[in-house]
Amino acid sequence: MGKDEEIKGEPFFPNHVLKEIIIFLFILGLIITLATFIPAPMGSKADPFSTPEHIKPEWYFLAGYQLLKLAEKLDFLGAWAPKLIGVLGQGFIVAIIFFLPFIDRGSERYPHKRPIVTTLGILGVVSFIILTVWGHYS
Amino acid sequence: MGKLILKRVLLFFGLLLPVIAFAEETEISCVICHSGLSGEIVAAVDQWKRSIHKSVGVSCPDCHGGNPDSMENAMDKKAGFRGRPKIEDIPALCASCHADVQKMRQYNIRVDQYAEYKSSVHGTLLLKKGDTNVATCVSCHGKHEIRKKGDPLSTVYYANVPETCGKCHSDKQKMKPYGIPTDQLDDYKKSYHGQILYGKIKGKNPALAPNCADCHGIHGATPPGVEEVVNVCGNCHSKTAGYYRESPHYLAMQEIGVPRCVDCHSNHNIQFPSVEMFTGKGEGRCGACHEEGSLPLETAKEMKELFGKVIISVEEGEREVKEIRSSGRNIDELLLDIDEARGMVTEAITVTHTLDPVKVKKLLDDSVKRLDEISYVAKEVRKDIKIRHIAFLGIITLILIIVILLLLKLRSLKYL
Amino acid sequence: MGEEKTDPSLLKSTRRSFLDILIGLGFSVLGVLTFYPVIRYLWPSMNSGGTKESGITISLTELSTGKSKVVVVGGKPVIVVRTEVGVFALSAVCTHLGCIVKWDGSLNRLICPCHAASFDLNGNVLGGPAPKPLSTLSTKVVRDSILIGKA
Amino acid sequence: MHKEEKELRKKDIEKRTLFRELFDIFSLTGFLYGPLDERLKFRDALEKQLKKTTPHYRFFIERNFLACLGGITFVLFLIQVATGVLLLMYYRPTIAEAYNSIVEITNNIHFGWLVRGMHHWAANVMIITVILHMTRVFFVGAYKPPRDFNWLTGMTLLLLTFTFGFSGYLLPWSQISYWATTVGTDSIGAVPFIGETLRYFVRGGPQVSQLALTRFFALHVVILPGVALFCLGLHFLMIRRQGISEPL
Repeated sequence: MGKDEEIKGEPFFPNHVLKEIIIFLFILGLIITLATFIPAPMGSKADPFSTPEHIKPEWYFLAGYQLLKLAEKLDFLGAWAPKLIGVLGQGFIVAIIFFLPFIDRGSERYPHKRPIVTTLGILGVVSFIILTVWGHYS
Repeated sequence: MGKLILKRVLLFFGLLLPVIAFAEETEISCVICHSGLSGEIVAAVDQWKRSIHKSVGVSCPDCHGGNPDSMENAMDKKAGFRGRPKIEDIPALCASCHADVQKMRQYNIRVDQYAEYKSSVHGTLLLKKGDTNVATCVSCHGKHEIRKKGDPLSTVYYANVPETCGKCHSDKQKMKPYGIPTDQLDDYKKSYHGQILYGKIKGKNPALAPNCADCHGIHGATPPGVEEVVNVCGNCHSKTAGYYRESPHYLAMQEIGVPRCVDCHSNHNIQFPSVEMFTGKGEGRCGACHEEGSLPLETAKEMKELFGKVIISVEEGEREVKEIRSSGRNIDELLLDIDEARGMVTEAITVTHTLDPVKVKKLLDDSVKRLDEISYVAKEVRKDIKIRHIAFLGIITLILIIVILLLLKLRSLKYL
Repeated sequence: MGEEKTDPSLLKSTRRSFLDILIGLGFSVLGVLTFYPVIRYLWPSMNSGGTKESGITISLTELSTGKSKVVVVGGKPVIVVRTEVGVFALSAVCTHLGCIVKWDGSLNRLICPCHAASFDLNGNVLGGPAPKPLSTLSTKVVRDSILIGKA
Repeated sequence: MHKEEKELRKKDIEKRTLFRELFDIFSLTGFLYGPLDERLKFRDALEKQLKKTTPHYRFFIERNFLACLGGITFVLFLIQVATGVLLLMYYRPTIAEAYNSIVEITNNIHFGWLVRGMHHWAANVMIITVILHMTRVFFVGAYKPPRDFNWLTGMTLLLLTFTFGFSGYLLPWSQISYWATTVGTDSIGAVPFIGETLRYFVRGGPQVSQLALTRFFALHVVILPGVALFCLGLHFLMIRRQGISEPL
């Protein structure tokens, strides 16, 4: 039985749990460091009658925000186009990722043996990063 | 585009059938005949087209007279044609409408300009001595291109007033007969008031800065009288004027005429007052009038020292508060306290006009007390930050030690 | 179970247990270091507990003769009663189970609505389950205001 | 060997007095070694679970630290729960008081800055790890059947994390949080037919105001954690039943 396990993998306890604890401590240290040296932003109290300049969402929404802004270029289709396409387009992308296992039905797992999905994935990751950075600096 | 073509067609018909053209645009009838003469009238009409007068329907004959409806006696002097109005007639000509309450009511503008002008130096020189060198309505408002005073392109827009006045008052040739200086515009531009007006002082509203007219009057332009200097400055600096009236300086001013506001602060080239004014012998300094070692000068020195200390501690307080921002703390309250302390210092500066060091000291002491409280809080926070960093080092070391122990444990498991 | 026989495994086990002890120690220290800030964080701070003033002033017009009023003095409820005899101030917290007592003018007594404990204006227990008298505060009428708890 | 052990246990139980047994039930060891375990079989179940193996990963990184991303996210979730509960002790969800309570937490409460800072940073790091976790699963094809349904719970958890971030952003009621929420909820209006109604519903009115704050507070503090815990349970249960996907 012991030999069997060694071939199959390593035991969840204690090996894997130990690793998880090490990672946990690492993350805890990281978060304490961040909290100590870069305090959470405070800002001033909300004033519904004055919009501050350069209003931006949290960084993880920047990509979507930038896509919405890019969709404004579509206004030659009509006044309805930019927002609708921007919002629905993003909803569509999320839906595709959500139901990915039911769209990509092949059983092949190696990334280089399913080039289309892998390429799309890399494109997705790269464009997410680019849009986020772009959104940050625009 | 279409409109232009229409106009050209109308103009064409206008040449043949002037009556049709008159019905369309009266102006054209003057232009039709005069356009051949020289460019001057075309330019004048162009200017007029941009004026407020065009939009309310005041046209050529309203000022120049004549009857544009008839070709024959359009420029008949008997029919009231005036041509270029004489300079001495201009104020009355403008007043024929602008002093008329009935006419001006619909535009909701004042009608006392002519009366004021008559009482002004400009007006008395023109109307009583016949001096046509002085300013009339058109000198400031323009001849044909008269715009509203709220229009940024207007010559009487608040930010353009200094240049408009300076047009004549900086002209040495023009000012020669009157023997008055011509450096006011340059001085004003360098002054604190001027700097605000031209938007060079951050956080100050240019529209609120005084231009020439705020001190010298608008239409009743007249040099402020001796007693009036306090009144004129006190219009805006009312608190300071009040303190000044409490002071021995005011008594002296009533007896011997000095010191007025302008004697220390100068008139056109007003600079932001500083504590340096308390010492030194230069113009506007206390030492300019008071002798070395005299009681007033000693008081001045004492006040300067008081201010010097407090101003430094205000700056220090602000720096300290901004330093503790890195703790992530909300420092709005502390900054408000700093503002209050600074307000007290500003108040104390106005109180110096009473020349009473006791009153000044009381305010400055309050300010210092407030600053001490702020700096106590700042010190506590700084201490807290230091403790945070030490505790942080401790906990990170502990975490590292545990991680190393766990890695050792992991290794011992692997090679078991 | 059979470790005594083989030396190397014994050595190994003691080394390992020493490591285990160290790890346990590390985690205990970390636990304490986590526990301390949490307790400090949760402990109510001084300025959130209400005013620390030991006395207050109320206007005589707020309190007509024969009426009572419950006010807060030093963060605790105090009942102020004005009778023909004078003004009295007592702790409004019943010594039985902590309900707020009421002034009954017709009986000339303070009555607790929970279990009908009754007190006189000097705080003495007249009846009911209250084990201790109500504590009293000093009162003083100066012109048109009542000073409570101010010596 | 197994039988012998059982015999030993039986004898051990027989030796016990009633008092000792009762005492043992309430002891800590009662759960794993004492009479409670005798009845509930905790130890056997736990051992069975703990003995399950995780595969060796050779792809990406030899020592399979990348496989920990999901675990890290869970740990961060636990940090968020702990610091969130602590923040809840002082937070006041009204538009008049929310900002002041945040200022009080950072300025006056002991270690308030730390709790708030950790909540803030753990949230941001959690977004990163949850995205990385998804990316890894995507590229190694671990979402393929039979784990396709677990991808669904995982994606739900990812969207929940984003909603956590969005709703939590409004709670301090600062300028930036107020206007980011205004702009963010505004884009909901672009959804065809029901957009306007939906936006009105989410904001609890035509503008972001008290009702929106209360709504986002309830969402952030009660509704989302509940749903997230349920999904986490499903997620872990499926991993347990199906095992971690084989390394490539």
